[in-house]
Amino acid sequence: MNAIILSALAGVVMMLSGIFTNKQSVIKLVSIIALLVLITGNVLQTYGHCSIQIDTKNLLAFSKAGLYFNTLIFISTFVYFILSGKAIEKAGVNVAEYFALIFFVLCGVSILTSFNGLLMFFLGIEILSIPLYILTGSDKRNLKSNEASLKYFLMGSFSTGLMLMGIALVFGATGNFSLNATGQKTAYDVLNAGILAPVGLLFIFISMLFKVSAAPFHFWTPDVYDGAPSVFTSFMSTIVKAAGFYAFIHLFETKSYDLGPSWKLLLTFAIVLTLLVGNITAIFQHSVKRMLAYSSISQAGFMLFSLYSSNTLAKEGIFIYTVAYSFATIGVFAILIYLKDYTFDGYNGLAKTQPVLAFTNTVFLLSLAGIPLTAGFFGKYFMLASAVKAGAPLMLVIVAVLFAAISVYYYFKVIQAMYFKQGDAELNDNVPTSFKTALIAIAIVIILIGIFPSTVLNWLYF
Amino acid sequence: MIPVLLIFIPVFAGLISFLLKNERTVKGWALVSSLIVLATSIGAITTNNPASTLFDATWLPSLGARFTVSLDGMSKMLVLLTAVAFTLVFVATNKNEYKHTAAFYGLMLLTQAGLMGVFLATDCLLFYFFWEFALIPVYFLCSIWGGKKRIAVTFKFFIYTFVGSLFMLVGILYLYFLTPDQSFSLNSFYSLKLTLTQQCNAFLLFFIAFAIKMPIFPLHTWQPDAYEQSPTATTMILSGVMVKMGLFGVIKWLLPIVPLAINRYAMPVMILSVIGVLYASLIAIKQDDVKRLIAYSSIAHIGLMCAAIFSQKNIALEGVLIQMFNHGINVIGLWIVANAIEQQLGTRKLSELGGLAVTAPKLAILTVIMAFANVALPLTNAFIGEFLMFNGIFQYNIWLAAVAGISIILAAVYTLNMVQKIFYGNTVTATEKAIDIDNNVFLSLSITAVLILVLGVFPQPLIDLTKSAVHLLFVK
Amino acid sequence: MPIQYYIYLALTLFTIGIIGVLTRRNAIIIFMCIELMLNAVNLLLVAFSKMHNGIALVTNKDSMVGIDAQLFVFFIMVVAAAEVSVGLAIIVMMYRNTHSIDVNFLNRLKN
Amino acid sequence: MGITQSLFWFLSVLALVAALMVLLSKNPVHSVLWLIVVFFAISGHYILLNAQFLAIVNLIVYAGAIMVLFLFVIMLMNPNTETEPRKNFLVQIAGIVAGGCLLTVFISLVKQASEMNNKTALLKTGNIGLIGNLGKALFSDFVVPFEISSVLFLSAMVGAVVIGKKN
Amino acid sequence: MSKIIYLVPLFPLIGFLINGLGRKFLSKPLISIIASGAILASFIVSVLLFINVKNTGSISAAYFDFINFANVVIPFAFQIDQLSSLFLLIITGIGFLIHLYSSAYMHEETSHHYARYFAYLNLFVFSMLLLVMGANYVIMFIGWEGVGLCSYLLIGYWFKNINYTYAAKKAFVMNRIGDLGFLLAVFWLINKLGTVAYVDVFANVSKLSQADITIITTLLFIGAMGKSAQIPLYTWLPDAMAGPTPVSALIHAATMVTAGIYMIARSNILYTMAPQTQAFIAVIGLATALFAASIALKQDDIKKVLAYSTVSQLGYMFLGLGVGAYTGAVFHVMTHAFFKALLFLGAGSVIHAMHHEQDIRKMGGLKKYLPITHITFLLGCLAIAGVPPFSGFFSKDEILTAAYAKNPLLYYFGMAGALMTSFYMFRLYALTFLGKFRGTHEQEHHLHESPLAMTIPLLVLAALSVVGGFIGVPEVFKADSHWLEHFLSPIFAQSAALTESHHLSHSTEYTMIGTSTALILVTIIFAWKKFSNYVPNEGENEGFNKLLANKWYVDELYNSIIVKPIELFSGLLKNVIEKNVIDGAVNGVGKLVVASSRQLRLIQNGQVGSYILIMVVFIIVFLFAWINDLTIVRFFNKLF
Repeated sequence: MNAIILSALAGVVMMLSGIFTNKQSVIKLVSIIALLVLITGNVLQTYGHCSIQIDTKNLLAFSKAGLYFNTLIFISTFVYFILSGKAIEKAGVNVAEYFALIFFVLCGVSILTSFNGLLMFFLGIEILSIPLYILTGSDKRNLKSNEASLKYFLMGSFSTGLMLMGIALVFGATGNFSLNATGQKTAYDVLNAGILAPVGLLFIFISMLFKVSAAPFHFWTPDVYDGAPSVFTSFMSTIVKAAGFYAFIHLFETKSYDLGPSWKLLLTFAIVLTLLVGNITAIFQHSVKRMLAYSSISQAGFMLFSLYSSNTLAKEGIFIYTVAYSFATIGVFAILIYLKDYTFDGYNGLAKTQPVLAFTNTVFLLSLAGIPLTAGFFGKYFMLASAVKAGAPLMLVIVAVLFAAISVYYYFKVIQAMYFKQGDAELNDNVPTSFKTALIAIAIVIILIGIFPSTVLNWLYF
Repeated sequence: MIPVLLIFIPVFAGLISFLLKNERTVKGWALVSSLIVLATSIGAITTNNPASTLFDATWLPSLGARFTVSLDGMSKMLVLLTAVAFTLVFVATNKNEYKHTAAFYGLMLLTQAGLMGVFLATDCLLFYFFWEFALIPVYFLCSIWGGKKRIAVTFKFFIYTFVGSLFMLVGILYLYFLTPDQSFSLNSFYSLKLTLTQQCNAFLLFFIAFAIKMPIFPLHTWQPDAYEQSPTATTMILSGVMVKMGLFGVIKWLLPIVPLAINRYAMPVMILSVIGVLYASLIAIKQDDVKRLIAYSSIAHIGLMCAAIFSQKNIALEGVLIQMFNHGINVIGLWIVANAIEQQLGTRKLSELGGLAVTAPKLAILTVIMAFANVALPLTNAFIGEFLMFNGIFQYNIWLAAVAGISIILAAVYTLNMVQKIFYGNTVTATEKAIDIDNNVFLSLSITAVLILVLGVFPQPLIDLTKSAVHLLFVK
Repeated sequence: MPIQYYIYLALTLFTIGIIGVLTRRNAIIIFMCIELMLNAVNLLLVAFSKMHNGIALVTNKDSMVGIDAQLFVFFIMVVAAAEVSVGLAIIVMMYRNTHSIDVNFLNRLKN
Repeated sequence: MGITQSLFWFLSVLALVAALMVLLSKNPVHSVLWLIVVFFAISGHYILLNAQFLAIVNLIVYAGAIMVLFLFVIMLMNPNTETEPRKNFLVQIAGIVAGGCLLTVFISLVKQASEMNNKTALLKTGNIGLIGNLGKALFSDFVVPFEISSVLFLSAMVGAVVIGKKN
Repeated sequence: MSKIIYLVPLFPLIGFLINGLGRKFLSKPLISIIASGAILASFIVSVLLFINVKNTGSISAAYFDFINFANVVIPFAFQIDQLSSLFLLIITGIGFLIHLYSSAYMHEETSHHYARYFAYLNLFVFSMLLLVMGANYVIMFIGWEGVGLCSYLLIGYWFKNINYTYAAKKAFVMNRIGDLGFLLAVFWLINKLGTVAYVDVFANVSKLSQADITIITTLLFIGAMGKSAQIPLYTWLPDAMAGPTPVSALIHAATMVTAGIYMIARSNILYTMAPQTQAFIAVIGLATALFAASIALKQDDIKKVLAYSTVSQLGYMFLGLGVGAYTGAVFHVMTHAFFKALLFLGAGSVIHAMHHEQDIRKMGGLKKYLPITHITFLLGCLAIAGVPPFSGFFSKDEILTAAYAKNPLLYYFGMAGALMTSFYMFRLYALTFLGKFRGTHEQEHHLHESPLAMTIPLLVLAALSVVGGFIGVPEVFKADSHWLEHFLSPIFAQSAALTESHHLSHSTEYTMIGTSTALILVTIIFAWKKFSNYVPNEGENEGFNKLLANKWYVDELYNSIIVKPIELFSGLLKNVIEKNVIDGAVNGVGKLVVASSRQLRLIQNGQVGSYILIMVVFIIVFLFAWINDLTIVRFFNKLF
């Protein structure tokens, strides 16, 4: 509860701070402090010191896992603020509002990690989404940003409609919105006894596939990620997406939420298609930003494995994956924002002019590609391991790794441009030392997690 | 404790190397480090004390993976090979000029650490880690310091091997969940009781990785390109040590775990290997580029080793183990020659060379020794390995041995072709002003030559070193 | 009234909304069609709420079963209102820049 | 067929026809008006179902506030243009076919849904739709979502400001 | 005595090392002293060993385990018995003479190359010694390949001439073809018997099936074909004449090429038990003898004539082996070593005098300029022609007699070959030494007899060629006079026990000897007359002659049916299969991915409407899949 309230409050504070000061660095500072307070509050609650006790009437249920996930998300946001804070300042005039919206998103995330019924789930998703529609369109003069925003909004609302239809059908079949109660009612074999509940779940499932940008409901992703201001793409494609996944798993982890035998089939279909679309389409991109958008689709394909296997390994995996993926993507975007030219050629020769940027970017990209010794490897490792453990057909796992290999192709294109190609990568701005330090720190964290993922896992079991 | 030293000395040396500024300091530093590792590895082969040959520490308790590294006969030998190879390479290429010298040597040393890890790990996940760890520095080495087409070629190499290792990762997971104690340790894997289907699944998943790494026909096309385009120092490591990873993997991580599957797939794999042996030999005959020629020759040799492993005869396996070492030494010798020629004359084309024996007699003589080691002449080290391997293949299937035997004729053809075109005849424009090799190359080639002859006459120490390992593999 | 009728009605309205989204190009009309979909859901929820309430009333005269669905409808309306404010703001912004609200006009971002 | 039934059918047909007209109208203003008709029909259904509060809210919020907002926006943009150039005919056909298929699948599913057999929606009776009961529930059991929806509004507000404010 | 065995190969090895490593520092006289001294030392030790063996029987010594793994134990061991001690004497003895000869013959070389030359020679002797001293087939194989290596090095000694290096390569590769057969035989032995030591193999020969023995012997014989230049692997030997002449004398006449004979004689028991292989050997040997002799008839290069003559004589030896006359074959090895070394050295002397002119058509009348060479060469010719009582007569007679006993047809063909031999040898002799000098004036001006270091070996070898035959006087002349047969009997005892010896009647033998001698003499006189006043004639190489002069076009045949197709095939593999098919497949996968990427991204067309349409379609698909889930699941289960 701390997280929800504090993040909402932080949002309000940020909103108001815009009135009192115009100094953007102050606003940024306030936001970082607010975030730290938020983290502290959440950690306190994790260890049983809930300062605000509210009876949620069983609408919210705070689990350890959810709180840990909150912390992870907040830390990722912290990293995001550190690395991209400057870019947020430059994104437009309404800096305070941007921060406020980000905090509202975090509020949505906190709800999504603790919902105990479809109502809160729905509200969480909406609180998560609405600020994003705005952040996407925040570069008002830019037609691409406008377009992205409208596309996102229209398609997002459409998927909300689908989700609501699903919820209504589930309610019709069970008379309940609660996860637990619904569970009891549908614990029998849905094939024989009911149709509306599974169909409803199918709708929710589809809308969640949409939210986590899994194929064939991914179409919004490339356009939106490409059109949105880079700094917010970074936020959307990492923190928000991870939260979406957590909600997705949280929603479907109870066995009773079963769509029947075809459940796995549909999921398999979605996984393969997502990997296919994400990886294959990413290859032909010229813009690194758009490539990253597709790559985020392909990463979603991997993350879907956690849903497929839905065992403890999968849950551990989604944590590691979140950290690995978020840190790396935030880093890559933070560097991308500094570049003048977002195409692959824009990276040519970066290693010569900016060795630190090039090196850290390499670490991030290796992590995204899932090369061992980086956190990304363990992310993928857990996903595959959980799938194998859950008895997935080996073919599926093999397909996944083949696509992982394909993904190397486009990630390494960036590395090749930076290190092996001639050119002078032009930057927008001078790169401050603090930024470089932060990058190195995060690269080190990624490598450390890549070597000792147990440190993160042990903390989960603490 | 020794295994840990073997891995971490190069790691630290490599990291420090990145920070060094002066070119000569870096070279000296790398050489010193490789000598220390060599000394350690000599210590390793002489000790049998379990306290010093085994190191075990918690790594990822929740996954069932431990940091377990240990030395057995086979790894002792390969560790020695790695240590010797790097020392030789550093000595031989000491005069080569590299931009960003510090980074080059740093990456080389990291590669060494990775290779050591592969040979020492007795935990499968750790093995996989080192497997990849060895690859990444090589990717950068080849892409930054390689030839004209380096980027595309190295990338192909990387993707190719990466695909393979991902298959292996799936295989590792597959076996991992079959182990009763959910552990990655070699012993758990060895204690697996698998059905034939399970063995075949695991075999196929692992073998793709190993087959690509070796490489066996028809998965070999990355190799000549990669060898040709890489900086020679890296090529030496690639072909001298790195290709042994695949063979090592099959022997250590497949043979004892999935014997039934090995038996079932023995024939097709051996046929492929033998085809590859002849195929590569025939192509080598037509090669004009020294590096490509050596590359194809290496493919042929590796193919034979692969066939020998799948004959599942302990004599052949012993041969393979010995040959891994010997082939490593020999092929590095050949690369040193290729490097010496390229560095001095600026060309590797046989058609542009000739008569070098007139101007560089020392190089000529040493090359002839390497060449005859390459054709496995008796009293050179390669003979012993090939003799034992052929014996094993022969026991498995006479016709395969006979067909594979054709390669000893073809090997003579292409190797002597190379020697002839480089050294014999009258000097041509490229070789007119050549001078004989410098002391570094001479020293490293001499060491190689001495190793070739000594191990060719007294192979028994090497056999004794690895005997027990072979025995254990078949006991399981 | 048999519940099926309501289901049919709601689903038909829902589908009409979807067809509208698929066939129209005017962003505002599309948005309206989405609102239509939401209303179909609302109707269905209320019908279901009354259905469950009816079942519960048999055993308990003061049963409040099904009230949550009606509240859900309330929240849907809340969300819809919020969405409308944001959505219309976006459409207006779009219109300001391009003087068009044709969604087919939106194709700078593709491939 | 009693009056309730007649009303049900009337409202249903009205809703469907109006919904179709939303699609078919060329002029967006007409679409808005037809949509309002749909809302009225649905509110009628709510009343039939004895959900009086929702009926009112639906009228006030939807038909009143939201639709007026829509109208404003449309007017703002240019009421006179004979709006959009029609969509590609094929795309339209595809859309209709897809929608038709979806509807068919829906109907067949509902037909198979035997668990819904013999279940009825209670008309005209029942008190859960009464404002008092709803209010009680809203401020006791559902206070958390109620409060949280304020965050939603807040963010929507901030958003509208961010988007709408002229730089 | 067994303690000094290792000294025999050690001296040449030391000589090799000193000369090889010190080639920059040593002076030419020192080099030749070291090299020759090493061989002389070996010779002395060999003589000691020979005496020892003669008195006390065979001795052996094992040094270390060469390979010891599981049940395969291959010690590095030497075995000196009658056969090997005889070969030791030949190798070191003739080797020494040739070293001595070389020290003068090669004097034009720089000291650097001079040392290289002697190092190679010493290495060759070392390898040859390993070959004959080894106590098992693997050690023999080491020497076997070692002599191949040295042959390669020595043929290509003048490496600046690229054609010589081609000849060297050809020699090595052809030898390797044979070596493969040898190696496979070794594997077969290991596989069947678990041992390769002669003692064990011969003791356990009964454990081998008939088929095994036939295959093993055939494979070993294939090895011998390569090394001893038999059809079809003989073409390297004439080409090997590219090396310095003493090398030809040593390697390609006296020692290395007889390795095949040695090996078969050594394995006589196996061959005796494989009559099919024996028949095969006899036929190949005879065919080679005739074929090579026919080519020698029309060769104009002095060394080529001798080379084909060597091939031909080796054919005789194999004929002897094939008909079971092991002693005869070994005997012929020995006598052949004497006279062929003599002839080659004589030829070398001629070439030396002629300033590297080798074409006999441009010689003539050298009798008066090179008296010693002339006399010794004539003696050599008489010996090889088989004129009694020169050494060749005895050994050849023994083989032909045995052949007659086996099958008279073999004898007749063998006799025809012998006649050809005498014809081409005396053609050679006549063209070189008789008639008028046909070279340039400058050459004539410089003609002179060779120095002492060259003539002494000639004289020694001439003496041996003349008297060497008396160690094997046929029984028909005097009972128990065949000392060699007596000496070697322990080696062949096991075989002898298996074969009933059918002696020819004395009268038949006398008839045969008489006829053959008469025919040979007639041929010699004919050749003498025909060529003693030879005038070059343009049109002489027409028709059949042309065929012979061009060596039956065998090289061309091999080139077109083996070498060219292989070249073409490798070219095909390299340029088409590798590039397009295999690598093409790999790159094709990459291209496919990129191409599909190009297509797939078009779905992302930027239109919200189509996005939603696709979504709706997939919703329908999902619903459908769900309705029919069981069917689909079953379908997929079947699929995987």
